[in-house]
Amino acid sequence: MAVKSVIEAVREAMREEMQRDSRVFVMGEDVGRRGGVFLATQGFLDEFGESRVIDTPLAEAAIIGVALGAAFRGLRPISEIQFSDFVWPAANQLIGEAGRLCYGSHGALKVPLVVRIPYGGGIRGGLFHSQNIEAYFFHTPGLKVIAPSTPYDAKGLLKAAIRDDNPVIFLEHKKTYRLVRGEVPEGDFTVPIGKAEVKRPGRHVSVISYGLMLHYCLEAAQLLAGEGIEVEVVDLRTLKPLDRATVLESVQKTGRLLIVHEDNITGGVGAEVAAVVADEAFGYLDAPITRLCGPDVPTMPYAATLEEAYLPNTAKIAAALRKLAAY
Amino acid sequence: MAVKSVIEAVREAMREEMQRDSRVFVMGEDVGRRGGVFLATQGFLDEFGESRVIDTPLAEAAIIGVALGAAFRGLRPISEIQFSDFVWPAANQLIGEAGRLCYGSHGALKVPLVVRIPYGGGIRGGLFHSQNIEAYFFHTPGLKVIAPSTPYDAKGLLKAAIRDDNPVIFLEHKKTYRLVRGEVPEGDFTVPIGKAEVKRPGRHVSVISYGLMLHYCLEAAQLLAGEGIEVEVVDLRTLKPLDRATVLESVQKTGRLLIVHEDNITGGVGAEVAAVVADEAFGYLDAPITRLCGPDVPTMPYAATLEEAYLPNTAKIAAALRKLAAY
Amino acid sequence: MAQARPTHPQHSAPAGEHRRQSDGLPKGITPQDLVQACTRMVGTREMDQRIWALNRQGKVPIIASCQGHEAAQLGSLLAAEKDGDCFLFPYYRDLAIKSAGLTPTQVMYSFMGKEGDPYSNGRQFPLQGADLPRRIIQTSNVVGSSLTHAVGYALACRMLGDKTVVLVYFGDGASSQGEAHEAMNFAGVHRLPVVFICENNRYAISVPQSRQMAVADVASRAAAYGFPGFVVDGMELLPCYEATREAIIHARKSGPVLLEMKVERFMPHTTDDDDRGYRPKEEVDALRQRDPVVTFPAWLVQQGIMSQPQVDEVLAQAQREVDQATEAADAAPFPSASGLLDHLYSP
Amino acid sequence: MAQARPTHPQHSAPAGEHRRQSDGLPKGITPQDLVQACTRMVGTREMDQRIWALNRQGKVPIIASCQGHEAAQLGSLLAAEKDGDCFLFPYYRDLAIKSAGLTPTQVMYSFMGKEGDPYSNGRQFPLQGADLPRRIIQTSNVVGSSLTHAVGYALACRMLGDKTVVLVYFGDGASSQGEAHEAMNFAGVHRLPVVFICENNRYAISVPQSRQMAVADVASRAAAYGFPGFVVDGMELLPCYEATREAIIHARKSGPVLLEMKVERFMPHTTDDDDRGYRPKEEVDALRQRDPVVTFPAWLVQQGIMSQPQVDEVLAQAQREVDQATEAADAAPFPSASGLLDHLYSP
Ligand SMILES: Cc1ncc(C[n+]2csc(CCOP(=O)(O)OP(=O)(O)O)c2C)c(N)n1
Ligand SMILES: Cc1ncc(C[n+]2csc(CCOP(=O)(O)OP(=O)(O)O)c2C)c(N)n1
Ligand SMILES: [Mg+2]
Ligand SMILES: [Mg+2]
Repeated sequence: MAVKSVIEAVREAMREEMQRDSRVFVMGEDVGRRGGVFLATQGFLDEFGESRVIDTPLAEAAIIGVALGAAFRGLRPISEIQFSDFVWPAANQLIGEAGRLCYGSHGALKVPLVVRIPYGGGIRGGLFHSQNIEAYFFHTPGLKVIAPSTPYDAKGLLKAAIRDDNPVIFLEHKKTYRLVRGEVPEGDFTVPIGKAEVKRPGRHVSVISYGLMLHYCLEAAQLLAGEGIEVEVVDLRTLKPLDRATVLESVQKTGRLLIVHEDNITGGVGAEVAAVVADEAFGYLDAPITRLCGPDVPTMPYAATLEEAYLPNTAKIAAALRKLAAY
Repeated sequence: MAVKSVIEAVREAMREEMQRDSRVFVMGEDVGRRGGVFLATQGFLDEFGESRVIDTPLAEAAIIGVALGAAFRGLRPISEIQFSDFVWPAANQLIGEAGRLCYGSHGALKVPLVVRIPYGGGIRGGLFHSQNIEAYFFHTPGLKVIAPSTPYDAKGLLKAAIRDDNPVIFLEHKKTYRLVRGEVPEGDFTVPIGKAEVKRPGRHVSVISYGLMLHYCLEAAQLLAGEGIEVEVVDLRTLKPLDRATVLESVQKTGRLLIVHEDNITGGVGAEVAAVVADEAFGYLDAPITRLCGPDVPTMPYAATLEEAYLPNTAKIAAALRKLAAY
Repeated sequence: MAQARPTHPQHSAPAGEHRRQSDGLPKGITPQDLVQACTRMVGTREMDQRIWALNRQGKVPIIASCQGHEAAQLGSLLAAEKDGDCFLFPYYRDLAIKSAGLTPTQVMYSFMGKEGDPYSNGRQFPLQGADLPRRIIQTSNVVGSSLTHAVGYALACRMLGDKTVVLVYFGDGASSQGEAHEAMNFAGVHRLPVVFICENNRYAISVPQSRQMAVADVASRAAAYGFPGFVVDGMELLPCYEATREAIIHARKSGPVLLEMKVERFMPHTTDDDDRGYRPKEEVDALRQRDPVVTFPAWLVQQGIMSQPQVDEVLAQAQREVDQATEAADAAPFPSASGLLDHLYSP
Repeated sequence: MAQARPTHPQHSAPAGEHRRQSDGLPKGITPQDLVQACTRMVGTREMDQRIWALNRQGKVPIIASCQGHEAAQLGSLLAAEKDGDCFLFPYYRDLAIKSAGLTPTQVMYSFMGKEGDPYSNGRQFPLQGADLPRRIIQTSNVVGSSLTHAVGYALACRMLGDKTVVLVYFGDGASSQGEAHEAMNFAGVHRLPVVFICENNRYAISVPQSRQMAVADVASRAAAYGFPGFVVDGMELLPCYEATREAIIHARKSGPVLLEMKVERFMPHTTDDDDRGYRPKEEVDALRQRDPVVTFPAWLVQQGIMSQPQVDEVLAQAQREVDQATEAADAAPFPSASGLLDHLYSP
């Protein structure tokens, strides 16, 4: 099987879906001749032409709003927001509108929209090229939110998202784009939306994460295996709808839970995971539910030292897991 | 002491602060001659004049962005967003900018901005005049978020917010405006930001809430008192920064926690409260942490039946408390 | 330093005669069309007034009246219907447009939030949601928001080879929203078949136009996006019909048009508003001289297209229908609470 | 139906002569001013180029070059400084403006994210944050966002009785943002003392102006907001100085002005960009003919304001300073990790 990077997987998923279904098209800033600033749509203009690969004006509300309108007419737009940090001007279309359309028309309006958003830090992006934005969409009814960690999941989930008739926020961690490589089968496959995956089974502690941090969790689990602590690593993959069953099953087995994310801790996705477990797996818990997350400052600063201080990493995760295992 | 409604308390707080400090001014849609659609600024145009009571164009991003610029120059703007549902066009200014200004300038920029936002349902407002928006700002570092339930707290906290040098989202539950009345002392007093309040002490179960729902919790506690169950009712009042100490103290005493809010359950403020308790008061818990919140649909529908089905109320809260007490 | 060049190739007015109502019937319009328009106009006004009364009785939570806007709404609708291939994104105030294809009872269901509301089955404000059989979408109350949707719909139509022209309605206040700018700019760049229709009633709730913009005509903004803009007397039906007809033809051939229909708001902003504090009663009273629901039937009588008894019967019929609709809707059930979670997602 | 009326009272050009550089020195400008501008221009270019090199060495994460924009930036800055009561909201690309009052070492701190960065102490992208002693704020990378801030600053100044004029800079791409519209409209309604300066380099990253807007001049949009707009040759310093000077005078007296400075972007969008795929090398090469860092010193020599050896010494001095700054900043510490949580809130 071919080994690919996350960005290659993303590109391949879109290209294959555009080949399969002429209703699929991409729009966003610089997606045309430039092929996107991360090259996700490299070569698309030549292959699919100007009418399906649309360089938009620099206007995020329009990038989403126009896509919604096109979806009403039966097309299947993929909108690219260039960096997560620039999604806010489109918040009305994403938070105010997109998730309310099907519900608010009593099912009359279908919204087969995918919004691809490179997000996350660790790339010296500072306060405006590093943001984690998942919690906002996670809280918004009617949206689906996906945050894959591997090339395989990225391809399979993006294809599933494109075929889904609902608005999907597809979050791609920028740092995984070229850093994370893995096997991706040729040809068509999808990964189901709404299913978490146990990426490494274990008996003693559960760690739940997604995106870039998932890889650090796997490294930490590997470290702890050498110390006799078997860590189960659960990759949420889809944040919304949350796969409560997989989460609960893991905690029921291990009795101990660490949640790791890069996003600010307060009101993050991890809070919901903790709340669900504290309600539904209460009787199984042997230790406090612990979170290792970004602190509550406005994303990671630009300076190397501060960025590092902000971010969870393998060592910090291993330490938290050790503490939890010893509780 | 005079008995006042929430809207009267809000108006009084602003008027007194504008009298005290000429740097304070209000801006928003229809705040001038109309006195605001809820009459929060009734009479202000005549008392303070056009330059301090500014009817803006219908443009929320400007209502916040212009206020931020004025704050940079040392003024103390109070921006009114007419309904919470219309805050999304301003999301870039509130989520993208406001909370990042002090931090991102290493303390150089002060942002004494108050954004008053009528929010919440139960008034037949349907999908676009009922929204709960607190979770979004709760998750945003650098903001403060206040959601008072009583006229006393509304006045004291609004005064504190106006005197605070940070951007404060001040959420006023529309249904409390005229429905909820209470004693408000004449003259100057403030309620500290960041302090929850035990509105009714109890030994058996804690219920934590805010805004309109707090009143239903008090009613439910009253009901249960008749059944021999002593419910402690905690009013968060300030959502961000969250008063963890008061929350933890209550749960350490009762060992049982119900969280009630009108906002959608997933990723709401209640999730964070649950997560904090499941970590820091784990050893004190005698029962699962329970949440009674709005379901995950895009706010309450317009039809009376559906609106009622969406909303927590006294009976539902009482039932949840009984179950928890019996666990 | 030079004064900014006038933008782009200057567009001339779309071809066609600019006639006043008294000039006679425009091409393609039959007396029957005008009788239908009159019937709609009178019916809409009856409905609108009844709903105010029902609001005061606690039976309808809200209405944003279209009183004063009827000629603009029905004139442009007539052009869209005659064209036969238009898709509409109306404004929340466009009762005349949104109810045109519905029975009065359906309209009443919607206002009362009853089962059978064709727009959202009681989830949204009255007549808000989608009525796809009638090619109408109005998703939300967030003003300005629908303009990008309309542009996207038009983009999709072009990609699919449709000849559809999209009409999107908004207010003078809504023109201040950033999204209005982004939408018009996008439509201009891609020369999309969209007719932007601004119903300028000089107020955004209480805020008068002078505090909303520093220009006399919203239509003048079209130049900022490289397409033509026109001002129309929105108190008369036929000029609105003709301007829209020409705009549709232009939009299909050459790209967007901005039409500004100067109308008057006869009622407070909504049933929740009280306009006495910001608008002198005399101002509105004077405007009633040009009430389209008076002037248009009178003109039809004067032209011999309808007789006065016919007009009277239209009104009497409208009243009967609204009576029946009120009764039927009042007796109808609310949607079942068990449906609260339905249609959160599309299957 | 009528073509939209031209907006508002038509504004005439602000008073003042429109001269090309060769016409001689404009009023109020001394040879010393021009020598200083030349020194800044040459110094900025040296810094800019050095940072590209440092980026390739992995020492600076990013730069958005101002190469090609220097005349516009320094010409307008000169006007603001001469005026003496201006407040600036520059664009992220405005290296020449933001570094003008700093030492080269401070600039380098900022690019490397070192302790001592005067804008954010290493929290933000280079030269982003606030430099209040120099009356500069640039809060974010979200294009368009700062325009409302500038308007609000101007509103506050007027409320406080200041005579301050606010200058806000943005790109052709940023003009498409909804916030740009909301800001200009607000400024127009309240006739606020703001000069909107669009540095139009015909590209937003790779997207050419024709896909960004359907008009030739961003300046033409001023008419949509009821204030004047002007196009300026942004490749020459003195016209930019004069246009800005006149705009400041106008803004203080009568309200907003929109200046569009036509500039060229000589480098890729940032160090992260590769423009070869979307921009023929010959296009840029040809534009270099008008490189202000060449033409402006040459003109100074031709006018006898500087000698060639003086110009050469300016360059040599700039190189020495950039060398020293690089060394000093490279050796300087990063901010301490222990400060991560500082200044989340103002006390
Ligand atoms: C984004 C947004 N902000 C505020 C409101 C509240 N609001 C409803 S209608 C209205 C005035 C709209 O004025 P205009 O566009 O002129 O339409 P009109 O009511 O005059 O027909 C306002 C402020 C809203 N619906 N959407
Ligand atoms: C709201 C927003 N969207 C996207 C971006 C990413 N981005 C950074 S600069 C840029 C192009 C800006 O073009 P222009 O305004 O013409 O300025 P220039 O770079 O040409 O000086 C883009 C798309 C951004 N910074 N902000
Ligand atoms: Mg209006
Ligand atoms: Mg540009």
